[in-house]
Amino acid sequence: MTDQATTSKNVNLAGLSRNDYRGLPSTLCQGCGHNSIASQIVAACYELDLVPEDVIKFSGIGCSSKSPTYFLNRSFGFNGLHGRMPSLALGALFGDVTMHGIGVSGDGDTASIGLGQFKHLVRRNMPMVYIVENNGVYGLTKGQFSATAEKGLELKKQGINPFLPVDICLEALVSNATFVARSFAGDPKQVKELLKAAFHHNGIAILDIISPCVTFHNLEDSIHSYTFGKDHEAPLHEISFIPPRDEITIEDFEEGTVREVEMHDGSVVLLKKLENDYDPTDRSQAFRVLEEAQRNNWLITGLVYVNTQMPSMIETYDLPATALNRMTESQLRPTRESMDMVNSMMF
Amino acid sequence: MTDQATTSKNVNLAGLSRNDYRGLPSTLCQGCGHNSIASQIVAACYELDLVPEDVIKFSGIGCSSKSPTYFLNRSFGFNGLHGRMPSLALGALFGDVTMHGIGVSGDGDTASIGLGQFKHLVRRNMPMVYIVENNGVYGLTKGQFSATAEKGLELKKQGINPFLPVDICLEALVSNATFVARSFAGDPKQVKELLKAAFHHNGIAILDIISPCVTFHNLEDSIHSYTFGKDHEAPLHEISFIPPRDEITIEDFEEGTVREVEMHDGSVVLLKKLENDYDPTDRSQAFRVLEEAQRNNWLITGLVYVNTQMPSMIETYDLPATALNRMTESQLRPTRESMDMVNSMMF
Amino acid sequence: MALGQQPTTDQPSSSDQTPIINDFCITFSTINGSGSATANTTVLRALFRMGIPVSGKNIFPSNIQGLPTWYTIRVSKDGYLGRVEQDDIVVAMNPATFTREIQNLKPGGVLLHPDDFRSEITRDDIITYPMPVKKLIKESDTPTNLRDYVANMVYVGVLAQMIGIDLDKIYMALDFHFKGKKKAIDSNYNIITAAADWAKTNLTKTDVYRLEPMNATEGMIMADGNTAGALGSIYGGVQFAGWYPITPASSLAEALNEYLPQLRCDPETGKATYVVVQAEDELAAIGMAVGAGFSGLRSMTSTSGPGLSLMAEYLGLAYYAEVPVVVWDVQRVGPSTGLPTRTAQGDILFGHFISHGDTNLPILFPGSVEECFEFGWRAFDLAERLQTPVLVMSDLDLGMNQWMTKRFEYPDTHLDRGKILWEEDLQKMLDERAGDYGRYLDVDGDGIPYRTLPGNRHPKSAYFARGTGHDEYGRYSEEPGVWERVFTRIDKKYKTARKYVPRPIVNNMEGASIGIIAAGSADPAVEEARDLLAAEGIPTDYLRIRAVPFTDEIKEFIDRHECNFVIELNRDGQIKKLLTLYHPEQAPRLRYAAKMDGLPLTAHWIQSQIKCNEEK
Amino acid sequence: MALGQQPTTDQPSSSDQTPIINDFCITFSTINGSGSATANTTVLRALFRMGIPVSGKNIFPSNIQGLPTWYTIRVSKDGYLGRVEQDDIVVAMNPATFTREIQNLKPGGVLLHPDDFRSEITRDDIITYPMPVKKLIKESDTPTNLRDYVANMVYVGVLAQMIGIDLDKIYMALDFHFKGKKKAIDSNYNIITAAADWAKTNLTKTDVYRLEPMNATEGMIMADGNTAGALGSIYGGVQFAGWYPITPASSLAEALNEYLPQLRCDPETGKATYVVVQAEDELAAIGMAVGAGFSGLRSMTSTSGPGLSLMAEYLGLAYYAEVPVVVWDVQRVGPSTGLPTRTAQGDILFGHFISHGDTNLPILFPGSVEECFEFGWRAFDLAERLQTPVLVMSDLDLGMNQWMTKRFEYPDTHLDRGKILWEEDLQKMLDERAGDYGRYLDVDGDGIPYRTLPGNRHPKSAYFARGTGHDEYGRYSEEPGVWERVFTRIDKKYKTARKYVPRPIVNNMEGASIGIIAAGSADPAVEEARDLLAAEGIPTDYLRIRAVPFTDEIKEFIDRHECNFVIELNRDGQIKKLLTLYHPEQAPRLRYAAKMDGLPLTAHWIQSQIKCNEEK
Ligand SMILES: Cc1ncc(C[n+]2csc(CCOP(=O)(O)OP(=O)(O)O)c2C)c(N)n1
Ligand SMILES: Cc1ncc(C[n+]2csc(CCOP(=O)(O)OP(=O)(O)O)c2C)c(N)n1
Ligand code: SF4
Ligand code: SF4
Ligand SMILES: [Mg+2]
Ligand SMILES: [Mg+2]
Repeated sequence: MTDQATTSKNVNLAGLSRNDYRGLPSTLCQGCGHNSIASQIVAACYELDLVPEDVIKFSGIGCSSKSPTYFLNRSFGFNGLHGRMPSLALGALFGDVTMHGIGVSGDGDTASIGLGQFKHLVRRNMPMVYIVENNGVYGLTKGQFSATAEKGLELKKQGINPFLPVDICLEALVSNATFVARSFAGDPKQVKELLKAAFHHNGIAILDIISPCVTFHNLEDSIHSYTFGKDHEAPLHEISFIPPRDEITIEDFEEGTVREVEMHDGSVVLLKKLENDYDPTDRSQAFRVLEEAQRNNWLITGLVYVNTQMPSMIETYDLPATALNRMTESQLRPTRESMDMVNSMMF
Repeated sequence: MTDQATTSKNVNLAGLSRNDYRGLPSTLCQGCGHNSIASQIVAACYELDLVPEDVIKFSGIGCSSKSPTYFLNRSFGFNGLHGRMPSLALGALFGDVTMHGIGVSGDGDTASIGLGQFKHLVRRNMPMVYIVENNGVYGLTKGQFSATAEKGLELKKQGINPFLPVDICLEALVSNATFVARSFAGDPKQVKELLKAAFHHNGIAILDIISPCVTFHNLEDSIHSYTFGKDHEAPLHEISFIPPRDEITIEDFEEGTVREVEMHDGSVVLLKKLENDYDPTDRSQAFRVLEEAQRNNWLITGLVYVNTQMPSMIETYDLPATALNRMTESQLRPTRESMDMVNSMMF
Repeated sequence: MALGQQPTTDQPSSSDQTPIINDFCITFSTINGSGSATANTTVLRALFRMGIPVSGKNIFPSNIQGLPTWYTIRVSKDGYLGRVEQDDIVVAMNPATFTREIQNLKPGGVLLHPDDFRSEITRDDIITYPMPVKKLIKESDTPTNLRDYVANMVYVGVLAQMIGIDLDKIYMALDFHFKGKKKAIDSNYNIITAAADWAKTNLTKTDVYRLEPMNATEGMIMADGNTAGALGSIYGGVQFAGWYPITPASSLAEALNEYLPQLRCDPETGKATYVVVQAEDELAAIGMAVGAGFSGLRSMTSTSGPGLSLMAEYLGLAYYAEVPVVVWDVQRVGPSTGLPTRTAQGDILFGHFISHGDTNLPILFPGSVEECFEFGWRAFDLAERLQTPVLVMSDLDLGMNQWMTKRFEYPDTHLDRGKILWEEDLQKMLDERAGDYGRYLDVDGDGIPYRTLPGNRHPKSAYFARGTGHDEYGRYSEEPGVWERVFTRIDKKYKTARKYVPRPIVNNMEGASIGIIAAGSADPAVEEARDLLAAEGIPTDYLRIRAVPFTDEIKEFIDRHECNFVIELNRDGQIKKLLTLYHPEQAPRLRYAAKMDGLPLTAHWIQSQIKCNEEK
Repeated sequence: MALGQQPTTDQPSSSDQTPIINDFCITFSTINGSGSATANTTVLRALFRMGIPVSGKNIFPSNIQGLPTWYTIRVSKDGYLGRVEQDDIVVAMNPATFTREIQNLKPGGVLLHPDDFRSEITRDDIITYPMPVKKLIKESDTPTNLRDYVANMVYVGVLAQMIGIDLDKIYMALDFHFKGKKKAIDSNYNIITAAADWAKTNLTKTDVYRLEPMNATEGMIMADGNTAGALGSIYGGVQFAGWYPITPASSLAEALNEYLPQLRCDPETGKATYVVVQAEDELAAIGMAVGAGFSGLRSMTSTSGPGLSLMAEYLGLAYYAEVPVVVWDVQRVGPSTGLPTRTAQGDILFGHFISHGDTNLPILFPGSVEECFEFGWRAFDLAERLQTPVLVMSDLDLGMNQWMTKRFEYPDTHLDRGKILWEEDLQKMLDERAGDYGRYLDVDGDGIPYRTLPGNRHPKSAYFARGTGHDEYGRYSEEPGVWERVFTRIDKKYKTARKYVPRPIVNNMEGASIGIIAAGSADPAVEEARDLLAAEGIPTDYLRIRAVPFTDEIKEFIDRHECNFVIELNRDGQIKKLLTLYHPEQAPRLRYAAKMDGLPLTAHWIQSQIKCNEEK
């Protein structure tokens, strides 16, 4: 697969080296989960042979939202307002619908101030990869509880959190998201494969990635910590992504041990079964699994739900194939003749 | 029960007549669902023997949000901003925690602009009755689609709605609401009984009431219309509310035909079983029912979920029994002596 | 006297009085939701087709059905379009306000009312024409469900007969309204003619008001400012509009939805060259618009006060990240929800200084419907040229009422896309400048940098936009000197803007010593007031501001007059305050007369303000 | 020369130079997240305990760990607390900025640095003291995980030895910081003493900077403005605070959380007399606060620019519905996200005119930490008296830095709850006024109506608050006259406000012809600049604005001076603009010098601005 194929000679099929996907050095804390996610974004884009100029990055405000500068230096990006990245991305992506959008947000950015915009973006199925780097706190403002902090959690200077956490995946699912996944920054392989699948999804892809804040919230017994993740992560399956061009050689896998989900572009998401079989195309099952995990404080990870049939927001508009932002006056201004017609419409 | 008990002599146990619960004449359209809900609020409060001065009303902006002036003239109220009633109510209710809060909102007010505040209010379990008068459109601005309009719906001047609707009950449930009900303005008896139960709930009570907009959106085949409701309403149970003081005479009901839900104050919600038994205290079942109804476009009504155990937001604050807004300088300003202590704390 | 029967004697007969021709005002008092709009605009359009200058103003409540609403048509042979305070003719269809309508009539005024109204008529210095509405409807074969609605056609017919509206012109108006649908046209027209016939045989005209055809509407059209603004935007090449419903702005976005498909589908492919999104609220609407502007789309949003307040944070980002975007603020009475269906000019200071930190947004003030069209396209040129958000401040009166206006004129200049670099342009710049390109470099010394757009595949084109401190290359920076340098350069654009904004319109009068300054929809009332004052021997000069920043003509105008009156529709004299800020030396020469009660200003009020101030 | 070994010869020896005592400035250059804050404040507090006037300013990046940060302590026997531009002593702990620190030293300045720094020292007109940080740490028995952190204590010790900080005062500072925890205190103190000993034996002092105990800090405390504001609010009886985290305002709400439990639990019941809610965003924070204000709680929120922008709509509602609420805006550099960790005074115009429609919010400008405390409680009195939102505009410099300040003074007046009617009061009013009570009636002619509060059980007490048009009884109304009447009455409150706001502080000098006007944290730099100017024979008068609306003293002050300089920390001269608006006749006498680069103003800059303008 791409991995082997390209890493031999150090450029991918786009003729680019890993370096072409790098960003500026991170200014986040050492060990911050956000950093490991950033490097998986670099890896995924490299392995997918994406051209950086075809990608556009978005973020809100927060430590997490700083990270778009730490990957894909050659891509355009917009670091917007706290909690309001969804609307910004929606508008910007219409400029050139041939581009891939990736947004990075935090749990405060998405689940506290941004909950409304997040859910309306999801509802519209705007095609983009939307990552929530979920650490349960406001990192950049020094460790207050975010809306995903678990009830009863006690933090320095913050006291005890009295409220139940917002479940990003459940929120996405209720809003009819077409791609919902949960992962853990401590599981880079899974993060990377999920990212690849997300980039090949024709609609919004929500990735709720537990990404520990080592400075303000890394308590062993908290679902947002490395230790908890390492000890309790419960993957729904082992996921790997196969790009359109490679066909799967079935003998790679033993009968009945894998599920295949074919994406709209012919790429395939391979799900190797673990304890029990899980069908990510079944929405009610997804509800059940998430509700159960929430009830028992389980960190289930993997591709929770995917729907490859629902048209994306862009498809609901009948737009030309060429980029809107390259249109010229002749396409944008009606003819001089039309003016009379319009005046006559006015009475 | 209260009904019979009081209607005989035309005052209730609070010594008030129905008139004491009335509001100003409605300025809404004739036949608007919101009007019938307003009259059920009057009826419920009368039958519950609530003292109007003990109730405080809130609303956002919209036709629905106008209705608080059409009931309980003797109650304080605040008609706030579009979509921002939740925060206003939360702050105001701390003024005197002995009062009952009731908020009236619309689907645009709650599910479009107000989704974020709505869900955070629910999450905090702020004790109040929160009614969404759900008609799928923006009535007051003349009939644009709201976020609860069904996908594919076609309306005059608006074209076809391309997005899936927001499901208020599902949203409330995901946000860990402790009382979730759906009803239909065309089913006044159920609306009234649900209102009574809601007033006796110690936490937030969400009532998603389908309330047809006869002027802009009353299409026969739409889930928001009278005809659809009349033909398709599928109650989960037949609900009736029994206030604390009346005990239930068991022989009223045939063995096993009813469920009883005891509220925190000893009042009881009686649920008479219909086709199949439904347990509103089971959250996963509630998810299942709502998801199923959504998938099949069923108008299920009744008490979808209730949790009488979770502490309300007010309980999470250790407040005195007396109203905060009646405290005097001696309670609000620390002593003169304390000043030195404070200064010494400063270094 | 009792209603119902029409008196023959003891009513002021006008036979001796000189007739009043094409110079009076008619108010239709109805209940909203009763469908009277069709009847009223039909009358308006018929008069317009008769070649008589007309304007119509709708005073409606913030609800959908059942409350009083008034529609006033002013007929003015001299072409005055402003509001007047008293009615000459009232068609009183709403019992609830009947007595009030009677009060408001001029002596000798005319009252038309259904003959079944039961309340007293308290004045005997007016003329009344009862109308057998029920009877005529019954006689017509109108299906019952439509009766309430066509009832309104009865007063059209009676009025037509009494003041002399050409029935064929009425037919044209109906034909236009019902888009040629014969059935609808006729069922209405028949009632009108029947009513007219009834009036002819049963009513004797004792009033002085008469219409006579003119040809003063040559080359004019009837339109509202919101439709004009939408069409102007379409001719300006709008590609993205994010909006959220709000009175009185909704009809602007709805006009985009109506006209874009007809005017802006790609001739070859038939595909749309635009995207309109109804957002979940105004924070999202402006966010989408800013995103689209960043991507190089001609992008806009339209809203009113409450929405503008919610856009403050995003407009600050657009200002500092230098994203072009056009924001239409169709003003209504504020603060807060205020009076959603009444007009004002109250958002000016807030809009100009919107968002925390130092900002100064350019503003356009369309003063007529045709200017709404013109500024619709100009606003995009300005926003892209300056790479900044531009506010277009209209109001309910201009935006929602039907105005007689000049025909829309095709833009006389090409789109000004400003300084945009595509692959080749960028390469060229890199070659010329030894590889030195920065998104925020002031290459030309006018404060305006060059921008690349997402989708530009040149490897050097990408930059990271942000609301945080950044240097000339868009790199994050907290360096004090960098912030100061970049932010001062941004301010330079505001000065540069003077070269691009529309200049004020100045109308002088012989021997005037008084200056009048106004903006936007105050214009018609001001022009009329000037004639009234001139007639009293008080000539005035008049400057109509069309944009912020202010250009030099304004300073010069103020200097030319000892005393300049700023006339505005708000409480605090916001335009006067802005003038004071930017021209402190001129401040002593500025006075203001501001009024905000939700209604358009009247010439009479302006006249009295200036006079009483003169007499001081 | 190479680093590491300390030279004995060829360095400027100070033996001949006169020593500089208690008048210099020390900058600690470190990496943020390295825990240097404890070391720096320890030095600051020790100096304070030595009775020497000090101030500390933290210049930190908008990130959590790894970037350069500077902490500057100014020692000033004359009590100047403003920023200065150059360093006398630099403790350079961050290799990344080492060369830059060297540049910034005055000739004869002192450089302390770890002896393992490997880069060149490019100047020979400075004195360097290398410190064996690693060595001393190794020798100490510090657990490895704490080593980085206590490393900072090494420079405290060396510095103490070289300039003469009393070690017992350092002990006091540590004791305070670690709240008496012996273990923590000692582990730090031991390193400090060890380092001091090392310096004593290994370094020869060749610089001129020396400390000498004074008693100029008598009756003073060290505190930051946010803590002071929170404490002031607590003494003002705050009952509800809704907030959302944002730099530099967070610490104000966090101080409420820290001190309320200690100061505001009911003596009898032990229950809380307050509620603090961390909201989901600022729209909710202000919404909650407005709700609580409506219910009669002393209610507040605290935020910075971006949050203020999001509060625009709700503040418009509170203004028009006449709800008292206090909003602290701890300003940072904007627009947009701007420089979140740098100081400014840029939100003034936006804040005053916030929200669509005509508004004019009263503003308080605390000019010192003790004034943050005072305005903390006064703001509630003002808000409840006027029934309007009140803005308190502080900034990052005042709010987050440690200042030497007067001890907080217990409020000298009782709570002013304004015009509130409970059951008996209402009954009394009804009796007196023949049953005529209306929420919005101007009974006293000062524009301020009487309000009842939810929970008042009097059957006549209830009213329905709204942002839509309403009459004196709170009834919905679209009547033009009603809107105008009520809204004009609301404006009257703004005039009434002049009676209640704090007056400006005026300091005159013999023979001054120049006036200086400033507000807030500009004060210390201005006062110092005045001394500098006076020393050059340019005496100045100084007026410090403490509130909007402006009281007459301001107009009079301006009139007394041909030329008045308004000094401010923004780009556009916002205070000057406000003065121009409200005193147009005085406008010609106003000049302004504004600078916003994120750093506090310096006396030197102000001096040069005024001089160069004089020389013109
Ligand atoms: C409108 C607004 N309010 C508040 C802030 C301050 N602020 C900056 S980041 C942040 C929270 C970040 O938390 P999260 O999104 O979880 O990101 P993290 O730092 O934890 O990765 C806040 C409240 C802001 N920038 N803008
Ligand atoms: C900030 C803001 N944006 C827009 C509006 C205009 N507006 C008034 S009511 C309304 C929608 C009402 O819809 P809904 O909540 O469903 O109530 P309904 O009228 O349908 O009962 C809107 C958009 C407003 N008042 N404030
Ligand atoms: S504070 Fe937390 S979230 Fe922010 S960079 Fe550090 S570890 Fe990451
Ligand atoms: S418009 Fe619709 S929602 Fe509004 S009052 Fe009329 S029927 Fe009700
Ligand atoms: Mg976080
Ligand atoms: Mg609705």
